[in-house]
Amino acid sequence: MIFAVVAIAILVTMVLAVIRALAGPSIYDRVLAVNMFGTKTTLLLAVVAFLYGRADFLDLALAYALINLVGVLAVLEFFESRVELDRESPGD
Amino acid sequence: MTIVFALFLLSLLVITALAIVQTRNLFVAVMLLSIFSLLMAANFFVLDAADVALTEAAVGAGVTTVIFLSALTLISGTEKKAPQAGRGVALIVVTITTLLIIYATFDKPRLGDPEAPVHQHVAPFYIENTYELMGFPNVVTAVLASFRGYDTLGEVFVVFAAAIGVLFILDARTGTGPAYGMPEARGLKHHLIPKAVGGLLVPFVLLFGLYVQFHGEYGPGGGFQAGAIVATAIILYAILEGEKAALRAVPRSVLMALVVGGALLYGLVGVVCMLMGGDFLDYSVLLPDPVVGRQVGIIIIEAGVGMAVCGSLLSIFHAFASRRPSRIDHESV
Amino acid sequence: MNLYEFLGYYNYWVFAVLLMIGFYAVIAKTNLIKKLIGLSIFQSAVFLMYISMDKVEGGTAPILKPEMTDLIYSNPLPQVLILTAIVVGVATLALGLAIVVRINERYGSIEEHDLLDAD
Amino acid sequence: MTEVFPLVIDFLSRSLMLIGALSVLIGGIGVLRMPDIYSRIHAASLTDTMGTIALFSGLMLEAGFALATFKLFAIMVFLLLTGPTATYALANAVLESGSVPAAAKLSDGDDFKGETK
Repeated sequence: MIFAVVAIAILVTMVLAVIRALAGPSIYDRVLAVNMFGTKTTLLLAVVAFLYGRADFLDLALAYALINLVGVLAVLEFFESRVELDRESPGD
Repeated sequence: MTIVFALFLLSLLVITALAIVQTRNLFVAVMLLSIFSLLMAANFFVLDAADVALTEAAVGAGVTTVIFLSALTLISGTEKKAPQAGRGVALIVVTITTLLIIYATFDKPRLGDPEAPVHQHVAPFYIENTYELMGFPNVVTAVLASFRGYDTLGEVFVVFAAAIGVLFILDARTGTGPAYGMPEARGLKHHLIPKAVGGLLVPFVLLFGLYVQFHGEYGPGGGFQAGAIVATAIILYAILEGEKAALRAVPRSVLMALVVGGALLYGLVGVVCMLMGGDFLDYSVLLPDPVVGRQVGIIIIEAGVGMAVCGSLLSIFHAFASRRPSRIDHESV
Repeated sequence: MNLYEFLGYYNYWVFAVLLMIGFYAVIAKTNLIKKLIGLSIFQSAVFLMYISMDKVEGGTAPILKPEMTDLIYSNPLPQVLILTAIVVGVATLALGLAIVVRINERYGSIEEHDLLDAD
Repeated sequence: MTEVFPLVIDFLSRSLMLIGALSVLIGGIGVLRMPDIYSRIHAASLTDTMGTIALFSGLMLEAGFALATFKLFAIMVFLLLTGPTATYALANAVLESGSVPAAAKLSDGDDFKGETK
C-alpha cells in the first residue's frame, strides 16, 4: 500500500515536470525538467521494483542513476560548442 | 495497479509525442525525445519487461541523445516554416487511420489476458525448459542467445552494417579526412565540478557495464545492454575530456577490432558447433556436459554481442562528434 | 463491458495514436531531422505494442524463481524481439542522420522544399 | 522487545518513505510554480536531495539486510553525486548566458546591478 502511495506521488511529480518541460519558457527550464524527470524515473523504478516484489530489478534504477548525468552534460557541451560556432561564423 | 501506471505513463507519452512533433526548435525536440525514452522505459518495466527497460535505459538516456546532439551541431537547429499545402490532407489521412486502428484493436485480447494466442505458442516451452536446458533463470537471455540465436546473429550484423555505413557515408574510417581535422580539444575543460564528479563516475559506469554483461544470465542484462552502457561510459569521458582524449584511450583501430571481432566471434561459435558435430549455434556439443556447454556458448556469444554493439555505437559517436561543421556557401551550389 | 476491461485496451489505443503521430511527422513535416524523429516515435509505438502483448495478468518478469512454483511469468518472446530492435533502431537512426548531415553539406539545407528546388 | 522491534522499523521506514514522497511532490510543485529559473533550480535540487535520502533510507529499512540494500545504497550515493552536479552545471550555464536572479535585482550594490534580462 505504502509503495503504491509513493509511486503515485512520484507519477504526479512526473506530470508536473512534463508540464514545465512543455511550457519552457527558456531552454534551461527544459533542461531542468528533463534532469528532474530522470531523477523521478530512477525513484519510480526503485519503488516499482519493491511494489512488484522483485527487488533484484534494482539494476534498472542503478543504470539510470549512473547514466542520467551524460544527457545533461551533453546538452551543456552542445550549448558551448554552439556559442563557439556562432563566434567563428558570425554571418550565419 | 498496472492500469493506474498505464493511465499516467501512456497519457504522458502521447502528450510528449505531440509536443515533439509540434515544436519548431529541433534542440527542444531532442530533449523531449529523451523524456519520451524515459517514459518508454518506465512503461516497459511496468509491463514486466525488465530486460527491455534496461536496454531502453542504456540506449535512450545516453547514446541516442548524444548522437542526435552531435548531428545537430553539424546542422541548423531550427525548423523553417514550411508551406501549408498538404498538411490538411495529411491530418485527415492520419485521423482516419488512427480511428481504423483503434476500431481494429477491439478484436485483440485485452491487456494481460492469459488466454491470448500469443501466450499459447512457443512461450510456455521456453519458460518450462529454460532451467532444465540452460541451468540459469533468465528466460529472455536464453531465448535471445540460444533458442533464437539465428535471429540475434542477424541483428548483430545489422548493427555492424549500420556502423560501417555511417563510417563510409561520413568518410570517417580513419578520422583523417578533410572533415576531421580537430582544431583543439573540446570538452568541459573549465568546469571543475562536473569534470571531477563525472571522472569519478566513469569507472563505475564501466564496472556496471561489465556486471550487466556477465550477470545477464541471472538478472536483467546481456550483451546488448552492456555494450550500450560501456559505450556510454566512454562517451561520458569524451564529453568531459574532449574527443581527442577519448580517442587516445580507445583508438579507432580498437573500435574497429571490437566491431569486426564481436560479429566474427558470434559466427565462429556457430561454425565451431558445426565442426564438433552439432547444428549451427547448437552449443550443447561444445563440452561433454550439454548444459555447461550451452552456458559456455551463451557467455561467448554474449561477449561477441557486447563487443560488436559497444564498438558500433562508439564508432558512430566518434564519426559524428569529431566531424567539423563545414558550412558551404549556399549561393555557389 | 466493465471499466476494467475497457481500460485493458488503453495500451493499444495509445499505440495507435503514437504510431500516427510519428507517421504524421514523417509525411507532413518538411525538415529531414523532424522526419527522422517521427520515424523513431513510430518505431517506439511498435515496441509498445509488442511489449503490451507480453503482459500476463498477475504475472512477473520472465526471470525464473525456481524456489517459488506458483509464479506466473510474462511472455519472453516479444521482449527478445524488441530488445534487439531497440539497439538496431539506434544504429539505423544514426545511418539516417549521417545521410542528413551529408545532404546538409551538399545543399546547405535540410528542408524538403529547398532540396526539391535545388535539384 | 523482540515483538516491538519490527514494528518500530516498519513505522520508521513508512514515515521515511512518506516524507520522501512528500518532498518529491513539493519539488514538483515548486518547479511548476516558482517565478524564475534560479528559484526553480533551487526548488528542484533541494527536494531532490531530501527526497532521495528519505525515500532510499525507507526502502533500505524495508529491504532488511540483503543484496538489495547494497544496491539501494549505491543508487542513493550516485543520485546524491550526480543530482547536485547536474544542477550546478545547469545553474552555471544559466548564469553565463546572462540571466540575472530576481533576488539580485532587488538588492543594491551588487555586481549584477544594471544588467537586465
